Amino acid sequence: MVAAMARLDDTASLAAAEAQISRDAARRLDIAFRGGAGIFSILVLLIAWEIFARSGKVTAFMLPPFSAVAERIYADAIGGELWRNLWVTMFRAITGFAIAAVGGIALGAVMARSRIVRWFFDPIISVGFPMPKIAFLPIIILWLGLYDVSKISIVVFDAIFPVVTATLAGLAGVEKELIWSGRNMGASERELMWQVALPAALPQILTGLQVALPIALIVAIIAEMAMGGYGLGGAMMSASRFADSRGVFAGIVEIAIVGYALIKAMALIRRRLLVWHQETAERH
Amino acid sequence: MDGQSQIIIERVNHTYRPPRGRPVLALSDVSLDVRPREFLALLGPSGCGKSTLLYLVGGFLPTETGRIVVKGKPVTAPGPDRGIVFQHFALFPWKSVRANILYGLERQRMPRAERERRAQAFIDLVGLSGFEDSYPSQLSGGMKQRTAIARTLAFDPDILLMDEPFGALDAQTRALMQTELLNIWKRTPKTVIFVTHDVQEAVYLAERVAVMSARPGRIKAIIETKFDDRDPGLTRSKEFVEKVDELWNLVREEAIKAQSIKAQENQEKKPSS
Amino acid sequence: MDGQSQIIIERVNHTYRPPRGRPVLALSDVSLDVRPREFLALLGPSGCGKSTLLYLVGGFLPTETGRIVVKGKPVTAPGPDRGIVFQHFALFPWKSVRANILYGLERQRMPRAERERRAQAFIDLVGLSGFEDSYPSQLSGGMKQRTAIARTLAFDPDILLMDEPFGALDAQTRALMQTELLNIWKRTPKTVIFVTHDVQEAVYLAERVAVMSARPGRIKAIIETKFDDRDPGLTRSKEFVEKVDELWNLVREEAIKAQSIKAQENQEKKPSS
Amino acid sequence: MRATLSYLPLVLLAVAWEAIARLNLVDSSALPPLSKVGLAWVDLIRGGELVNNGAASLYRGSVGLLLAVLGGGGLGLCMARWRLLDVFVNPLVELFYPLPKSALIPVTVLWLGFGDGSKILLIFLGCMIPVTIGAYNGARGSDHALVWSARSMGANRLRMMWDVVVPSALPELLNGIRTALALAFILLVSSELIVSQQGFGYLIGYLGSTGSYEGMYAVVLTVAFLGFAADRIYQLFIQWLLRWRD
Amino acid sequence: ARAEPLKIRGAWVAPLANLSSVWLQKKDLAVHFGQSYVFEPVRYAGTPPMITAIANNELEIGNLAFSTLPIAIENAGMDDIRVISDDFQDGVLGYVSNDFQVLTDGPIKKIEDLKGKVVATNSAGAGVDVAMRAMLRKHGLEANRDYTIIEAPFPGMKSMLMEKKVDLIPAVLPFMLDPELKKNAHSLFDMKAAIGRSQFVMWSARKPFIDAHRAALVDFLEDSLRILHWYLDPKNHEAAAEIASQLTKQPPERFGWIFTKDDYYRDSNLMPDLDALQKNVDMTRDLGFARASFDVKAHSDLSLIQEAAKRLK
Ligand SMILES: Nc1ncnc2c1ncn2[C@@H]1O[C@H](COP(=O)(O)OP(=O)(O)OP(=O)(O)O)[C@@H](O)[C@H]1O
Ligand SMILES: Nc1ncnc2c1ncn2[C@@H]1O[C@H](COP(=O)(O)OP(=O)(O)OP(=O)(O)O)[C@@H](O)[C@H]1O
Ligand SMILES: [Mg+2]
Ligand SMILES: [Mg+2]
Repeated sequence: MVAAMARLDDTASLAAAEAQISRDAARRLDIAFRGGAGIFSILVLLIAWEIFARSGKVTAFMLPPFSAVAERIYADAIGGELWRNLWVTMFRAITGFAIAAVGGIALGAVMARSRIVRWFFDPIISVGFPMPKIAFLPIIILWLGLYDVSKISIVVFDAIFPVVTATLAGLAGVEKELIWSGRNMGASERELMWQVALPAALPQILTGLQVALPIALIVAIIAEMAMGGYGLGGAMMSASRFADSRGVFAGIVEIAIVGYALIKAMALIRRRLLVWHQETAERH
Repeated sequence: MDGQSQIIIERVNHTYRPPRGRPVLALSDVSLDVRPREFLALLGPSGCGKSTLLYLVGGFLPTETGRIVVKGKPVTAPGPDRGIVFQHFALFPWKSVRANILYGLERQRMPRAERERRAQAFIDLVGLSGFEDSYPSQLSGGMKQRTAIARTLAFDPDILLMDEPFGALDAQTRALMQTELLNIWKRTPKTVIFVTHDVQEAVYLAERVAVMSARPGRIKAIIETKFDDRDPGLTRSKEFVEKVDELWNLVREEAIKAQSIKAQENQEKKPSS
Repeated sequence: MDGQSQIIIERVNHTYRPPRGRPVLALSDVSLDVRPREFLALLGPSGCGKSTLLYLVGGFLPTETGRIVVKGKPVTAPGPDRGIVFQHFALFPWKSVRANILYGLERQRMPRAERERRAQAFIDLVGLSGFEDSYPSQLSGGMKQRTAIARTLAFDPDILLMDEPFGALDAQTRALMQTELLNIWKRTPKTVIFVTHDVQEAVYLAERVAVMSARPGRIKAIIETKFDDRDPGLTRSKEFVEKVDELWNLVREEAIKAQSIKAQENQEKKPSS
Repeated sequence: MRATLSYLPLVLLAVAWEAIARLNLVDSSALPPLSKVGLAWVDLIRGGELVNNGAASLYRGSVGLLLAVLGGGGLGLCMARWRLLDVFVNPLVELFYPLPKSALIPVTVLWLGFGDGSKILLIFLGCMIPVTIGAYNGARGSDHALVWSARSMGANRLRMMWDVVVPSALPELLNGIRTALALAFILLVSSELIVSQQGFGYLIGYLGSTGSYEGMYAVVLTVAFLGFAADRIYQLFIQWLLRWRD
Repeated sequence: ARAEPLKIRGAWVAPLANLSSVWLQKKDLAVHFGQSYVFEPVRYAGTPPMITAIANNELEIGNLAFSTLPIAIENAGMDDIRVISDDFQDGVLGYVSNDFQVLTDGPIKKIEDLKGKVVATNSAGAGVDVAMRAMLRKHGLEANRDYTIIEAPFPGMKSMLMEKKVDLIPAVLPFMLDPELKKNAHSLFDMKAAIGRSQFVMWSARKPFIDAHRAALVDFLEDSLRILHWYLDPKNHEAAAEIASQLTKQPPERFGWIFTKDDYYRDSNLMPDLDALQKNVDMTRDLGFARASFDVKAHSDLSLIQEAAKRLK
């Protein structure tokens, strides 16, 4: 690969090519370091946890050692319970998130374009989001039942807000020259939205989605805790009912791992979609 | 005024009203006719309203007073019949050079093979082959400008509105682009309004040059600059040099006026503030 | 190389590495010395790496190979000893014209009254009185550029790095600004690197002109352009015209080469893709 | 007139509520008519409960939110600019995001007990997510040339953060704070629901457990209304702050 | 100078049912209040957070149910927890027992009919829940195998039953008095039938705390007894109903049952029934909610309440 590159810039001096090689190596090292450093700080956290839990300053009830929690997770995984719960929770969280993402972007886009839609939804969103939806649990159960539909609805209702506001804020910041440019080349209003305004607002919209994702996961788990049923939240709730600290912390760790993976995936998508953007350029 | 004009600008004013601060009268009572297939250059001091005038003809800003008629129809909205090269390029930062150029062609529902071919031809024309897949943020200033030119030329509008399109190009590339533009203009029936700061360029390219006054912009003079032949030696001919000097003097007056208007405004402002 | 040079650029390469796509070698083995108080112009075809070179001297991009020494110290970071006028202005969009210009002065802990006075003086100098409170988005292209010039001149750096600073100005305003720049340069001890596409401007302003080759940029030639007197008739003198022609030819060669390199790359690429 | 018109949708919503309850589309013990909720609200105000509990809640909420904005915003901005911080701290932050904060109560009480402290911490942690993400992404996207500009005029790194990175991150940061503002109300209630002696969440949980749903909804709507008012005021503030955009 | 009064925090979950929830309303009867101690009732969403709070010294007197006491001892490792007094009991002859109801014209006629159905509970492992599971097990039905258990708050139970979202609900005070529920539903079995007399909820504190503050605690219990007596006194019935009305924002007419025989049984000496408690604890273990049983006597300290009762005489 280096050879090919040297040929590409065959006008470049040999020294440049050599410098290139050493820079490439440095970059690779750097990437390895970054990945490694992430794991490093997590390791430090876990070790600190273990030491603190064993120090005698806290009881195993308040903070069980990490090793005990890991054992518990392992047992749950072998028993299959972990996977069943994981699947249920992920299904609810991700379905809810997907609906919130699509619906939120669509609603934001329509609100930005149509004054009537904006007039209608603007106050409703401002009232609806800070509303403590837990209080409506009985009605939600009565209307939407006890199972996935009601839980997913709660997830959607909580996760859609950051998406809508981010879409609105992003669209408000689009440079007018870009819109003009699109119009000039004959884009219809619809095309302008899809091909100019939304891509230009994409960085902000993605930020909204990045915020919505952990919210979706949290709400899915809280809904499970409040309404019972399977899932990581349900498992954590029953563990907590029986003062089973290991079970509670096993749940916390499992959720953290799952959430971490989802957030990383989302960040990767962001990097892919925003190759053109400042933020993906090399940092100096 | 007459059925012959391609673009009629009639007693147009434009005032910018920033959300805060006082309104700015950018254009005052501007009237200008552009004939079909004409190449008209627009000269004027910085801030006199040249870009504003192009935006109005492009249909990006609403005509508040007066009227602008293009091909017999009053301008109400932008359309692909009027292609514009923006002073600040306005490239889509999320699209590569090629995708930026393809965009207008896609909007015209041109068949895929045809538009790929056409986009490549214009990439080659502006000397950007090898950078088809670069994003605007990865281009130099001149390369961005050339992408913007290629993008607008590619979708082949009847009317070209160009706002200092060669401002960021080196002398040689600029000369090349001038030639290409003239070729295209001669080959296909296009009406061009061309904003430039380079008086020589204006005289060399245009058939008529309109000189605008300092803000608020007015059309101060319109000078015929049609030369019979456009040979390389032209720019050294006496005729040519004389036209350049004439225009240069007109522009200079305005620029000086602009400076003194400002100085005066300043004077007026001082005691009150 | 010698203790006398203000800026030493020694065997510097620069490669851009976009997150995707192949790396672009923008500068290859560039060496250049600038003497104290020298006015050096930089000419070169579009995309040859002029801006990149200024960024390196400014300390914005890291020097990867070779070294850059300014006033005896290797460049590691930007500093207020080196003022830069960016090609795309880089005004703070959330600050008014005045606030943009005041910014550098505030950073220097200049007393309030003094900096207000100084900012106003430079606003007047670039002819923007009356627009002190406008935001950049409310200015025309040329007005933005003038704000950027005023901003950099106001905080009075020892070294001025100017990237096509007059590109968006009309001929007359440009001439005015040239004169002001020369005045400032003569009055205060400044070293200037001045990127321009206007060969005449380069010869008129600079003591030496460096011509860069097409990408990857190299210093192709350095031409002395020091004239004894800078009278208005100078630009018509034989000497002057000859220098302009000489430089023009150098640049032309490179621009043509740039075009053909691209065409060739294109050729090579086609079959493989 | 204009104001009433622009809030007409809320009126429609209220009418729909009243109708659903009156027509018994849903068991009226689960959803009392809005008019009865209104009466209960008057009672709660007269009795002083709403005011007392509200004051306690608003204190917790505003302290938590303030900490989230300062801490989360600062963290996001710093992570975006200082590579080392990004590399070492970001994984921990990302690990923290998806945790339902109420599950952390056993841990938070270790340090802060069950009093105001643990609730403020909960709100702080929850509200931090959108603020940090917004600040981080906004700061990462700030124009290099502007950063360079400030640096070349003599701004040191810290100064440059404040003068350039913060303003360019502002649109995204402000939107993150808007989300945090709304989240604060939700988190407030859910943290107070678990255990407390006063606060909106206490009132909701308490009235709910006695089955006096009129009162409970009166409190819920009060929270929603306060959230709404805060959001409106905040939006005016944003508009003022971003007035340089065209 | 006098020592600062001891701060005693007491927990409660259900208003009216738990004495702590109405304690402060009759603070005027508490002669030692502010002298040797101050009392601060705190509301908890359920008993599990109480365990955490006690473990963390954030709560002095917990309101543990018979089903959560074993959890506190075993799982939370608080071997030093001591039952110090009664709060209320279920299934005492002549007093109310929690009811488990089905729709009158619904499909459930006997317990066996619940196979494959949905059953509501307030919270897994709570006293009511344990009793219900015990009854169903007696009839050969196991949770999650033969029927589905879902959780719902007590006030919402009626609607869930009426809308046929669930087939069996626990009806507790005051919700069992709902006229609509009375019209449409009837009892399938009650808690007494399920587990007999139960020591439902009792006040519990940790031994080191008891030992350190014995005197103040006796003062507190003495005042608590006074307050309880006031509430139980039929003379004060109307005033009590008024207090209940103020607390719950509901008309006083609805509280005719309060502190009467239509209410749960409260021992007028706050004396817990340890025999019943032992049986309850054993049964909780048999149902699998606790790992081992223990001797409740070893985990109670009744000397305080005895001393307080003595003083009142
Ligand atoms: N968005 C805006 N808000 C307020 N004033 C504006 C706005 N845009 C332009 N102006 C003002 O209108 C006048 C004309 O601007 P315009 O951009 O048309 O000038 P121009 O002739 O193109 O100048 P240049 O050659 O410098 O590009 C200027 O004085 C400018 O300050
Ligand atoms: N961020 C970037 N990523 C990748 N390539 C870049 C980047 N910036 C510049 N380049 C490439 O580096 C080369 C030199 O760019 P530079 O901006 O220095 O040119 P220039 O001489 O200033 O040109 P112009 O006169 O057009 O402004 C160009 O070929 C450009 O494509
Ligand atoms: Mg302009
Ligand atoms: Mg450049």
